[in-house]
Amino acid sequence: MSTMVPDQRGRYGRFGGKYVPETAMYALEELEQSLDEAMADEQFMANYHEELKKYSGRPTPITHAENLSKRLGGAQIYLKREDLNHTGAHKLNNAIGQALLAVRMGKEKIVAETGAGQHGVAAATVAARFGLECKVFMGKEDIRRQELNVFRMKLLGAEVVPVSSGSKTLKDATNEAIRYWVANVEDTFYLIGSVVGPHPYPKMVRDFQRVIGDESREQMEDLPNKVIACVGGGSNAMGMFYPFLQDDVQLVGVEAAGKGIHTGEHAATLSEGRLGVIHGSITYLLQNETGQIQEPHSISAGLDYPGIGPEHAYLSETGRVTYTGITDMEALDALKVLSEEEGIIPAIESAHALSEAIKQAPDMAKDETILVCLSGRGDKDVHTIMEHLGGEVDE
Amino acid sequence: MSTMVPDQRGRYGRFGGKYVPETAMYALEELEQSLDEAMADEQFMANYHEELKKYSGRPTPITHAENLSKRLGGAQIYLKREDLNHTGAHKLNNAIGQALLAVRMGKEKIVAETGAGQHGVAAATVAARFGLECKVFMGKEDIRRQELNVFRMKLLGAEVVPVSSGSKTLKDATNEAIRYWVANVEDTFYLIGSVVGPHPYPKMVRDFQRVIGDESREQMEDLPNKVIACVGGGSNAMGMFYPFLQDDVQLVGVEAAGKGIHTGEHAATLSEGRLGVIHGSITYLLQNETGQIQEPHSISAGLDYPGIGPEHAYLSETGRVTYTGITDMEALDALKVLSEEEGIIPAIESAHALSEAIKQAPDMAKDETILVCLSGRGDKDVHTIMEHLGGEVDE
Amino acid sequence: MNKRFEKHVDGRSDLFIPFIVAGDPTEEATIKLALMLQEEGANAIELGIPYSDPLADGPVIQRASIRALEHGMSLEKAMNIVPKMRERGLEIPVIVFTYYNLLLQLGEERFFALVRENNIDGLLVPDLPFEESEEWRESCKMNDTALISLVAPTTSDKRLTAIAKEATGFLYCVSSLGVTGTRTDFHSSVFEFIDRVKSLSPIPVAVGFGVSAPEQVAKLKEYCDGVIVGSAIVRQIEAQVDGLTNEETQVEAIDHIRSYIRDLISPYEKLKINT
Amino acid sequence: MNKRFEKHVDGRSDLFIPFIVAGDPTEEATIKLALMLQEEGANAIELGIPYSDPLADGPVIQRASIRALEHGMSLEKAMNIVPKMRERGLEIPVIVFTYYNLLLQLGEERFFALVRENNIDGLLVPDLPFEESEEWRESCKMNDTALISLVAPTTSDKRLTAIAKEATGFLYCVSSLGVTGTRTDFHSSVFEFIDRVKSLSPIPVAVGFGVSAPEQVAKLKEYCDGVIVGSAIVRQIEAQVDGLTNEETQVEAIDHIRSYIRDLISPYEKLKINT
Ligand SMILES: Cc1ncc(COP(=O)(O)O)c(C=O)c1O
Ligand SMILES: Cc1ncc(COP(=O)(O)O)c(C=O)c1O
Repeated sequence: MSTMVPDQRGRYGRFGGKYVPETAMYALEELEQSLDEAMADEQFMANYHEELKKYSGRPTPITHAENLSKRLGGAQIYLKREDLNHTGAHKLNNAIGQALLAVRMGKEKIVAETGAGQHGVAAATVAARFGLECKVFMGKEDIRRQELNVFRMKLLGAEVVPVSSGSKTLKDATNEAIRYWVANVEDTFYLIGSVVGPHPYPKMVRDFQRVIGDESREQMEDLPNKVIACVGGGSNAMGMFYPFLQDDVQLVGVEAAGKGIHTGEHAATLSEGRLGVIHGSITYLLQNETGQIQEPHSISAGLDYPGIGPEHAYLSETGRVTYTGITDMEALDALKVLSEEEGIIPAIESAHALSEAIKQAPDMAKDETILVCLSGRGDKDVHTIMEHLGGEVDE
Repeated sequence: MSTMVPDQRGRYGRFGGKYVPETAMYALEELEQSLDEAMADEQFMANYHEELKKYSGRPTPITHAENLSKRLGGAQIYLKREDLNHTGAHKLNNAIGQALLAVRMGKEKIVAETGAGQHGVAAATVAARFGLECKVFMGKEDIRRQELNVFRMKLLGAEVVPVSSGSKTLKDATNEAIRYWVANVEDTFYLIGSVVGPHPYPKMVRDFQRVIGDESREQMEDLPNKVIACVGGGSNAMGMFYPFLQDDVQLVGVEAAGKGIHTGEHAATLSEGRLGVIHGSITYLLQNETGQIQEPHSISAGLDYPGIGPEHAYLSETGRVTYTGITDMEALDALKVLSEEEGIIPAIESAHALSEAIKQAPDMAKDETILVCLSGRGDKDVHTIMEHLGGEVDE
Repeated sequence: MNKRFEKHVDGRSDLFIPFIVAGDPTEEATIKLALMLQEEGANAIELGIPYSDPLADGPVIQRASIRALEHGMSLEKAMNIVPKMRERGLEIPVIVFTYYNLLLQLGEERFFALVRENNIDGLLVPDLPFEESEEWRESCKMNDTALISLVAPTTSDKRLTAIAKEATGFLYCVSSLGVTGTRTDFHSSVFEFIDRVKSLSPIPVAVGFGVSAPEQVAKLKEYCDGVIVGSAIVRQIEAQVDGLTNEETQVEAIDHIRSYIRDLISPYEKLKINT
Repeated sequence: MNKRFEKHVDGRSDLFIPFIVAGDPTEEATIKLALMLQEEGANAIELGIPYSDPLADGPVIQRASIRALEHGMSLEKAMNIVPKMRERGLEIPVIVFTYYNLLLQLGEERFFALVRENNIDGLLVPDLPFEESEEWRESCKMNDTALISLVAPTTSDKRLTAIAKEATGFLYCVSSLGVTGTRTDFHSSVFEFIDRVKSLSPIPVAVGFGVSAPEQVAKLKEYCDGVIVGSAIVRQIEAQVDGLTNEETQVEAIDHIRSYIRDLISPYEKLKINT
C-alpha cells in the first residue's frame, strides 16, 4: 500500500490513464501542469480552505447516531455530516477547488455535466461565486425528472444545455460536456463532478475531497473501526477513505444494487462490470458483450453511473477496500430509519452507505465504531421518496 | 436601554405578558420555573451547545458577499449563514433548546404549530433526535401549499394535524396547538417557533436564538455598522439583535410589505398594526376596527404572521431598532441578485433583509459594513420562485 | 354590588347560567333565546361576543362565532342588544363574555360607558388571567359590574386563594383542561377540585366546560352551586339555524331548544321565574 | 508495410479518404457504398464501428451509430464485412475506425486474427492517444497494419514530432478542435498548422474534421496530401436511408451520393481507378 498512485501516466495499477481524443490532450496537459502548480501554492490552498470554511460552512460536524446505535445494539455509528455543506452535499468541496483552479488558469467559463443536478447546482454555485460563466450539460430525460434542480441552476445564472444524444442521461451529458470542452478549451474549464474521467481528474477530485477524511481523522477521538461510504463515481468515498488508507481501519464502499444484482437493473459496477474505457479512463464499467456501454439503474440519481473511479477499481483489486451492494429498497429503509431515529433525512445515495452500516453494526461490539459518510441531504429526494414510501408514511 | 426586559410579569415595556385562559396558566408557571432552572444549569447549557455544534453544524460561518458589495459600490455586506443549519434555517437553534428543555421537564410529547412547515420540520427533527412524540398543527390551506414539508415531517415520524378552523393558516394552527397543549399539558410541551406567545416564550426563544448574534460578534473583526434581519414573528432578528443591543450598531428589522403597504395585502405589523392581544401577548397586530384579527399577506410563508414578538414592539417604541418594509417583488429581486452574484439562494424571508441591505449599502462608505442575517436557504421556496420568476429565469 | 346579581345569583345553589353567542344566528334570535332561557330558569346570561381567534373555545362555539361575524356582530353592537332584551322583559344579569383584544380595541372608557348605558351586569374575559386583570377589576367595581373569574383543576392553591378572594358575581370553575365543548363524562378528580374551590369561595361556585346532560347536572348539584352551559346550547342553536333565521319558524325552533334545556336542567326542579 | 497502403496511399498527394459507418443503414448498403467510393477515387476507406458513446464524434455520426447499432452491428461483424467487399472488387485499404473500449472487449489477439483473416489494412482508435498506444503500435506493425495517428492544432511540437516519427499509413490532421461534423470554414491558423505537420511528417498528411465543400478541398490541396471526409458523406447517407434500405431504390440512392462526392472532390481531378 505504500506505492503512490496515480503514477506519472495517471495509472492506478492497471486502471486510469488518459483515453481521450488527441484534440483533448493539450487541455489535459495544461490542466495537469496548472494543478501541480496550484497544489504547491500555499496561497491557493489557503484560499481553497478559506472558502470551504467561510462559504461552505466547513468543518462539517460528526454526529453520534446514538438512538440508531442503541436500536441496533452493536457498534456506535457516527455520521460525517457532508449534508451540512452549502447546497447540501459533498459535491461543493470539489467544485470550489476546481473553480478556484479555473480562475487561476485564467479561464472565463466552466462546463459541467450533471445527472440529478447536484453537481450541476454545485458548479453553477461556484460559477456565480467566482464570476465564471457556466454551462451545465444535462440529459433531456434528467431535465424532465429534476425540474427543481434545473431551476436552481438557472436561478444561479447557469445555462442548462439539454442533451438528447444516446440515452439522454448522465453518461451522455458527460460525453457532450467533454465534446464541448474539447472544442472550447481555450477559455473553458471542464469541472468534473466525481473521481472519474481522464487523468488528472480522478486525482484532482480526490485531493479536493480528501478534506472529508482529513477532518474526520481529526474529529474522531480514536480511529474508527470501519468507515463506510457510497460509491457512484466515487468522490465522497475517495475523499473519505484516502486519509485512512494507511491506517488499521476497514474501508467499505457501497454501490447501488438497484432492484437487485440478479435483475440486471443496478449500478453495481465493480461486482457486475468488466474492464473497459469510459470517459477517458480504464476502469470497470457496465457494458454488453461487445462493449456497448449500458444504462445502469438506481433509485438514486447520484449512483446511477455505469463506471467507477479508477482508484476504486484499484483499491478493490488490491483488496484494501471492500465493495458491497445495497438495493433501492434497503436504501429507502435506511433512509426512513435515520429520519425517525435521528431527525436526519439523508440523500438516497448516502442511505446506501447507512444501510450497509445498519447491516454490519449488530455484529460488532458496543465499543467499536463505524463512521458513515453522510454525503448529502435528502431534501432533493423527497419527491422520489414520496413515490416509493408514500403509502407507508402517510397515515 | 439598561433596564432588563422582560420584567417579572413578562413585560417588555407595555408589551408582552400572559393573556391566556386560566387553564393554561399552570403550564406557563411550570415552564417558567423549569426554564429558569435549566438556563442556570451548566450541564443543560453544555448539552444545548454540544447539539448545536455536533448536530446542527454550528457555528455557522459569516460569508463576505464580495461580488454583491462591489456591484453596489458602498458598504461591505456580510451574511450570517443560518441557512447552513441542519434543516436549512435558524429555526433549529430554538427547537433544539426547547426539546432539550422538554426532556428535562419529563415531557414525552411535543406539539408545535407551523405555517410553511419550516418550524414544523425543525420540531419533527428534534422530536426524532430526542425521542419525543410530535404533533404538528398546520392549516389545511398550508398543507395543500406545502406538500413537501408535510412529507418531510411525516418521514421524521411526526403527526401532521390538519387545522380547518378560521382561515386554515398559521394563526389558526397556533390557536389549535395552544388548545391542544392546554388540554394535554401533563405530558406535552408546546414548542413555539418564534419570539411570540405568552411569557416566557418570547424570552425563551430569544435566549435560544441569541447564539446567532453571539457568534456574529465573535466572528466579525470589528463591530458591523448595521445589522439587518427579517421579522416574521421575529426570532431570527431577536437572536441576531440581542447581543448587539448595547453596542453602537444600527439595527434594522424588515417586515414583509407584501404587495405594498397601501394595498392592504401585507404583513407589516409594526407599521400598519395596532396594539392588541394575539396568542397570549400584547403587541402590535393586524386587525380590523373592531379587533378581529386579519389575515396578512406575504409571498414568504415565514413572514405571513399577523402579530410580532412583543420585544420587537418594545424595541420599535424605544427607537433602538428601526423597522422597515420590503415588498414581495423587492424580495424576489434580491433573491435573484444574491443567487447570481454569490451562488447562494436565500429563503424568501431572508431575501427581505437582504433587499433592505441592497437599498442601504450604496449610501454607505466602502469601509463600512452591513451584517445581514441569512435566516434560511431558498430550496423550500423554489416552487414559489418558479411561479413568480419562471419567465425571467428561463431563457 | 350589582343589583341583578344580588337578586338572581347571590346565595343560590341552583344556578343555571347559559351561554349564547350574540348574533348567532341573528340579533332577533339572540333576544328571543335570552328571554326563553330566563323563562326556563336561567339565573344569568353569558352573552358571548364573536371573535376571530377564540383560543379558549372548541369547534361548536368557533362555528357560532363565525356565523355571528358573518352578519357583522361586534362587541359594541352586542352590548347594544341588551336594552332590547330588557325592554322585552329580561330581568336576570347579562354577562358580556369577550376576548381581551376586543375590549382593548373598544377601550376601557367606552366599554364602561356602554355598560352603564345598556344595563350590563358582568364581564368575563377568558384570556385575561388574574395576574393581568387588576386594573379591570377596579373599573368593574366602580361600575357595579361583576368580573367573573375562572379557576381550573391545575390552578395552584396559592392562586386559587387569591382569585377566590377577589372574585365577584360567581366563581367559574372549569371542569377540565382544554377548551369549551361537550364532554360525556368528568374525571373523578374534578369533584375533589370543586370541593376545594367551594371551601375557599365566599361566593357561589358554578361549573362549566362540558356540561351537556341531566346526569351531569344532577351529579354537580351535590358539589357546587350551579352549572354554566355553553357548547351544549350553542349546538342546539346550530341545529336550528334555519328555523331561527326564518320569522315563521322561529317560535318552533325556540321551543325545540327550550325542551332540550328543560330536560338538561330538570335535576334543579326550577320554577319558572318569568313567563 | 501494408501492400494496399503502398499501392493506393503512399507517395500520393490527392488522397480522398471517406468515412462510413459499418451497417449504416445495412450491411449491403455499406458494401455498395464502399465500392462506389472506390469508383469515385477513394484511396482508402475508414470503416467506422458504431459505438454507444462516440466521444470524438458529432451528432451526424452519432445518429449513424445508432442506426447501425439498432441492427446489431459490432466490431467483429463489421470486420467480417470486409471480405465481402473484396470479393466484389474492393482493392483499396480498409481502415477500421473504432473506439478503444470495443477493441478491449474483443481482445487484442482476436482482433488481429480477424485483421489477418479479413484482409484489414489499418486501425484508427480516436480515443487511444499516442501515450497509451505503444503496445498497439507494436502489434499493428507485426500484422502489417497501419495504425493511423491523429494530430490536432493544439498538439505541442514535442508531441507532434514524436507522433509523426511513429506514424504509419498517413497522418490524420484534425482541422479544428471539437468533434467531427461539417464546418463551413476553417480558421486561418489551420493552414500554418498543416504546414508544420507536413514539414515533420515522412508520410502523407491528410486533413479531416469538417471537410464538406469543393472549395475546402481545393484550398487544402495546396497544403497537404489529402482529405478525410466523414460527416459530409454520412449526412448524405442519412438523407438516403430509405432509398438505401430498399433494394429497388438502392442504385438510385447510391448515385445520389455519388454525384455529391464527385462534386466534392472535383478539385482533385481524379481518374476512375476501377470500372
Ligand atoms: C449526495 C450524493 N452522494 C453521493 C453521490 C455519488 O457521487 P460520488 O460517488 O462521486 O460521491 C452523489 C452524486 O450526485 C450525491 O449527490
Ligand atoms: C428562513 C426563515 N426566516 C425567517 C422566518 C421568520 O421567522 P422569525 O421572524 O421568527 O425569524 C422563517 C419562518 O418560518 C423562516 O423559515
